[in-house]
Amino acid sequence: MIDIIISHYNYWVVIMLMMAGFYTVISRGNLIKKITGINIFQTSVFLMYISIGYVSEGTPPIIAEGFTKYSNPLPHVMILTAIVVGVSTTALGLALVVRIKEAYGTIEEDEIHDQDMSL
Amino acid sequence: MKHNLILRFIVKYLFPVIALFALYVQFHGDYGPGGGFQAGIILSVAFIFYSLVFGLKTTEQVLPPGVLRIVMCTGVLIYAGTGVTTMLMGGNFLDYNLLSQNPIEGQHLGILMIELGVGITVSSVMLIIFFAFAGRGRPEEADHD
Amino acid sequence: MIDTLIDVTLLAFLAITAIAIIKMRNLFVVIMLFGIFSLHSAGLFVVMDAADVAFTEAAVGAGISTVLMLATLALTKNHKEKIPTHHARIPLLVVLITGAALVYGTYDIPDFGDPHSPAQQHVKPRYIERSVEETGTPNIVTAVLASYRGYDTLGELTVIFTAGIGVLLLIGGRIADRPLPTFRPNFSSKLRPILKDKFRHKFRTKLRRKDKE
Amino acid sequence: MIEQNFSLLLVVIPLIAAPVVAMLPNGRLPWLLVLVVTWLCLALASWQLSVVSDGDIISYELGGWAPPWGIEYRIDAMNAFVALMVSGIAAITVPYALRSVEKEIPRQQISLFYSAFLLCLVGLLGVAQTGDVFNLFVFLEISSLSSYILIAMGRERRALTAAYQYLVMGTIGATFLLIGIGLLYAETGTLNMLDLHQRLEPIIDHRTVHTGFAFIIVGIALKLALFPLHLWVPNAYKYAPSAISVFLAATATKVAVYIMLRMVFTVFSSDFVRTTPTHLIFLMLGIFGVVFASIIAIFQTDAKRLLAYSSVAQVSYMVLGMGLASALGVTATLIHMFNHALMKGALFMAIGAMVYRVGISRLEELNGLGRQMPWTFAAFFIAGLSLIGVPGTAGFISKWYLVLAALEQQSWFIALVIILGSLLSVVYLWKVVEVLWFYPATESGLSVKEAPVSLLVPMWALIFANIYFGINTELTVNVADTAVKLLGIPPYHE
Amino acid sequence: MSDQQLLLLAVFLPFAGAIGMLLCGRWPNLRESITLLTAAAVCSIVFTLYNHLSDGAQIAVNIAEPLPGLVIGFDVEPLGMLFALVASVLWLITSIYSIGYMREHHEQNQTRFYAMFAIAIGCTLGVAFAGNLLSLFLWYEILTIATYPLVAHAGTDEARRGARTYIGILLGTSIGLQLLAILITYTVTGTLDFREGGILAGKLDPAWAGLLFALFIFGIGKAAVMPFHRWLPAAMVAPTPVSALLHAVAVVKAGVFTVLKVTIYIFGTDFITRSGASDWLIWFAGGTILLASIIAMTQDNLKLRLAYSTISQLSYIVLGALLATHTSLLGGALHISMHAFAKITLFFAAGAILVAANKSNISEMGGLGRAMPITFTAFLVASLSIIGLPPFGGMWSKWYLGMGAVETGQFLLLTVLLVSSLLNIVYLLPVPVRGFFGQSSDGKTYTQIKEAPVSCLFAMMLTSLACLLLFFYPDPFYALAFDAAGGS
Repeated sequence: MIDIIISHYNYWVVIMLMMAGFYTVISRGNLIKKITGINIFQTSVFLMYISIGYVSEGTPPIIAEGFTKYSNPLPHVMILTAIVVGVSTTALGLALVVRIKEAYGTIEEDEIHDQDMSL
Repeated sequence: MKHNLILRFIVKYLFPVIALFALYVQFHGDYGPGGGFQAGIILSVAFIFYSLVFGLKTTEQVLPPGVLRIVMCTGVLIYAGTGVTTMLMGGNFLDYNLLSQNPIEGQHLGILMIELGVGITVSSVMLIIFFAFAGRGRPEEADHD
Repeated sequence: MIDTLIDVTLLAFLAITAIAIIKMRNLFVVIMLFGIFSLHSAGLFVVMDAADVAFTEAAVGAGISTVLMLATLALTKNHKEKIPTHHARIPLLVVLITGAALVYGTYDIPDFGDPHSPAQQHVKPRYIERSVEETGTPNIVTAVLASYRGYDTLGELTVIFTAGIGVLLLIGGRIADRPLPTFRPNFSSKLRPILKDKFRHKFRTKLRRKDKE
Repeated sequence: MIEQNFSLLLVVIPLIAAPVVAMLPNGRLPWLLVLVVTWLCLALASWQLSVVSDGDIISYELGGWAPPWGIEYRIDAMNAFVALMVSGIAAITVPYALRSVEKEIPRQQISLFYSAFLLCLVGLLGVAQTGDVFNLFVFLEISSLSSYILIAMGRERRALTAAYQYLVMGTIGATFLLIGIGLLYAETGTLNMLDLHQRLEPIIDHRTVHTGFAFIIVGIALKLALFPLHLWVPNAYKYAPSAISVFLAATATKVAVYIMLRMVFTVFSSDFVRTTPTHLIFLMLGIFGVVFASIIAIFQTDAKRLLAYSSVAQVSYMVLGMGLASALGVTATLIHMFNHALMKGALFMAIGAMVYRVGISRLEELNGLGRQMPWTFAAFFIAGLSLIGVPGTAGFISKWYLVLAALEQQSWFIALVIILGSLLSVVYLWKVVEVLWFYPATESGLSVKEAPVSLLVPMWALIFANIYFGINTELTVNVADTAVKLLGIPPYHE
Repeated sequence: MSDQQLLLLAVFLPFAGAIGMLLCGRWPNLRESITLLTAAAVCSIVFTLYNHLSDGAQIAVNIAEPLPGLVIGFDVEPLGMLFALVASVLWLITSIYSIGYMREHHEQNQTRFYAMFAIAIGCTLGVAFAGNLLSLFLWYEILTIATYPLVAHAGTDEARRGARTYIGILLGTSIGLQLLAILITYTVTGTLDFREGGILAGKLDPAWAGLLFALFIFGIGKAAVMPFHRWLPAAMVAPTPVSALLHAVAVVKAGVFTVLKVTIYIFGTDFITRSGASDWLIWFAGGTILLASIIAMTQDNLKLRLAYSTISQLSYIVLGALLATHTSLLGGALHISMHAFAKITLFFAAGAILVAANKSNISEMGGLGRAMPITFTAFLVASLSIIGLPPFGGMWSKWYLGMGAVETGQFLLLTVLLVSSLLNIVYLLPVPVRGFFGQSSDGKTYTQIKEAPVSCLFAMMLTSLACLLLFFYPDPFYALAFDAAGGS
């Protein structure tokens, strides 16, 4: 039991972080906070990837004398890409938020919904 | 804050340092952490500092939006262009080995080129995004002096 | 061992930050906390030997994203999140189910840091062993990123280019030259009088000019 | 020498064109370039299909790195089929777009707009072509991001909220997909689809693998607008610019269906689907989708929303086909994927043409418009018949195969559901037809003229495609058969 | 010109004509002459085909193969030829009639009317010559859709409602039941060709045969077997020529024709008799015959009464099919033609009355016959033919149907037939009787009311003469029906 905790605690905490972000996205009505939630969600997924690539007593995958155990570079590469995708999404989402604020005067989902219904 | 001398002083001298660091990250990416993407961001951060202190207008005089837009496009074109070049040289897309007689050199050249493309596009896009956000909501009158 | 200790501490910090973010209603604080969250995760990346990722995460998460969020906050001038009127039960349920599924999924996953896991055994070795002779770049991440999987990076670049295009389309240009918002004709009945007034106004001004002449 | 690169050029040409277009001055020049590019893509896609249609496979190693270390383009009949569908729809949409975009998009944004359109095309084609799961994720994101932008370009402010909603749901979907890929990677250490398939077989019953599968499916289902997760679709299609509604409605969800097929049958296998409850879940979701989405569609008061819900229902048909998990069922899915692109494209074009004239798609604003715009109306009518599945149209063929696949397994209930779906589609389409043809036109409606030729020609091109593929099914059926054979799905047997 | 080309021409000429009419919409005379020419041409082509067929020629064409092993194509056989003859001849006559009617009645969108009319006939010929069940279904559906605008011609709310019922029931049944039946047939047999002796025999478990047969009978909504008959009265909102040709001849006969085809070539008579597939369906047909007649009696609107009469007459044919003996099939097939000529005459008359006297309710027609004797005579003749009295054609079909009932020992059905004949008398004869001997509501005789336009009268006289003629000379219909029913 204890060893499974030792060997998995990392994943479990990361999962908990993911879920925190996920919960923020789907439960909160404030558009900016939703975006924050998405970012946390994704960042935690990145953590999961990196955990997969991690090797105990390893070193960063930069070839140098005297090192043999390197962590897996492939997840790193994927995550670099994913980070970029994430920031692009964030930028777009925030731009949309700005426009919505200009068009509706609010960034609270329910208020926007009410306005649309009232029309 | 635009008139805060100390800030202006600091930024004036910080700017080239950051820019240099960006270049270092850009071209040292093969050997240490970093690469085009990080470099691009750092470079854009330098300009962002600059604009924070000296105002959007001044920065846009240095980097007009139109120019930024073209730079952004060229970055992608450089990257894709590298691929097409290798293709025209009879290899597969992005097969750098053909860029030079010696495959290793070819790889170096190719990686250099595409990292350059990445850096250019990333920095310009970051700046475009920042300017868009910063410029939003303040009609023409903004940024006196 | 020390790694593990730092690892645990950082994870704990992250957890606290995440919960704080859910709880906090002051958006400024939320965004700041998010910046901290990114920094911590960057630190965690370092612990897990992912230097490049840490670098990028610090620059992007704690840097650009946070700045952008702050800019948005400044533009939307809305610092307090509304207290949700209804209890978010269904989201909670969804999240619990998803989380449970993931935990269930981790049971067969290789141990954390296990050097014999498939991920360490299958594709990786070639990158480690041959990248220098094949690409001549000691930084394997760069080698994979730029050469082995260079096409992904092209895609990544296209993504960010798309973001640039999108931001330009959405909020590029000042308020002044923003396209006039078109209204929904189905409440044109309400709208028509207003427009009429506008036209009448313009018309009057014209007339006045004529008078002046 | 260049020929070996065609499959890649199919993606790279629009990718290179996108920044070029963004640099062009506003006006008609960007449109012209996009037109050329899309038709070039169509040509390449047709060539590609002609090469692989009889079971051959094009394998292209990007950067010259052999898979699984490098990324591989692996084109079989299914990829080529989807690529042809996407580029074909794009090539027909662009001429249509000229006028309607000039009307709906402010002039100073034209070139950026077309650039975003090309990026969307790049994303979809990239997804259709690639043989690497992570590369698939990246290009999926390209298409998603660009479609958020394009939808937000709609003229009403609700376009913004629609785009935001889509962005949130789409990103959640993408993240789920990412989690799934990550779990599979942790278990196999590879990203190449074929390699994944081989390395998954021994560990197919690992809980991690199952979870990964589940997350991938949920993630795609969000992009796919599968019934309970369809909430973003109606507003997105309604408030997007007409040309964009046409393009997205005809391609985006279909490409998601393709991804689902790829993941389910290539990365995993038809045995996996049959032995696990997966097929039951697919069937259930499909049935619910067909029935409820059609019923909801009946009560819509807006033409575009109505069509959007019908899209949800139609996609559910495809999921049904997957759930049957037999050669015939998946064949039906593929054929319906292609045919539905044709009919939905035509329908949205017709409505778009009316929006072009009256500026709004609410049904009461369209009263009696059919008599003012007979050609548009006729197009809508015929496409509608195809959607219902009247013989002689493409829709009939796919419905035919779907029902056959159901009857082959003695699953009468599913057959009845499919028939019921057609009947419901009769109801909601007839609702529109009556509004267009019989209701007295509004005083403003009476002055409406027929849509301009540049809108009518693409519309009718699609209509003829609908009829052609209803009469001559050589292409669709053969390609679908080959694809299914390559997927290794055995025919059904007790 | 080869038979194949003739065949294609016969089917597609109406469509060409329709386009011509649309183009010449601006000049009524030209438009209507095109109509007449097309009708005459089609008629002559069909006759030529008939001659070639009776010389024993095999005439078949395949157009396309949308599904592997399933072709869209044509194949001429006796039953289809019979149907085609009836349709084409009556189209010619109807177009003569409708010219007078439409002009006198000042209908709108006459161009659309003539064009859609031609298209509908084209589809009818398509049904008649269809080479297999799939093609037949194809034309069947197109026919439904093509007639929709004609039903909704007036464009009023009432018309719209009627048209909705029309399209709803016809599409609903065909997609919901018939298509399902076809698909099941295909999965069971792997083919949809029309074969002597049927394709299902030995392939389908007899226990299921009844269910499948029911799917077909009710799925073919055009046959108007209760409870799927509502569309026919609803369709009466259409202009009279439409009701006359389409809803007394083309559309409804397409329905029963399909029923006969399915019975003879898909199931095969002996398979039906052996599996007893039709035992319980017979009573639906019988019930429809009686019920529809009874409802017809209660209708005061002439067109509605005729519509219900049509429903009951159609079930005669369905009954003939269900009995599935040689004689009954012969009777059913004959009835297609006999009833067509009689019923179209009745509708012509009704239309004439509407045009000339602007009356549509029977109760108002007292004494009208003296003002318009020809119309009412025609009506009388047709009624007698429908009732089945000599010396009129209707007698033959009823005779053979009765024989069929006797052969199968279904004496109850025989009584049903006889009772319904009595009912026919009760609901049809009052009209001429009232017309000739009755008094107008206000008691005075009509002076200003004249006969309908000449073309209408001419058409009426032709058809009523035909009713008479068909008694003495039932060939060629008899010969065709005989072959169709299985020869020997």
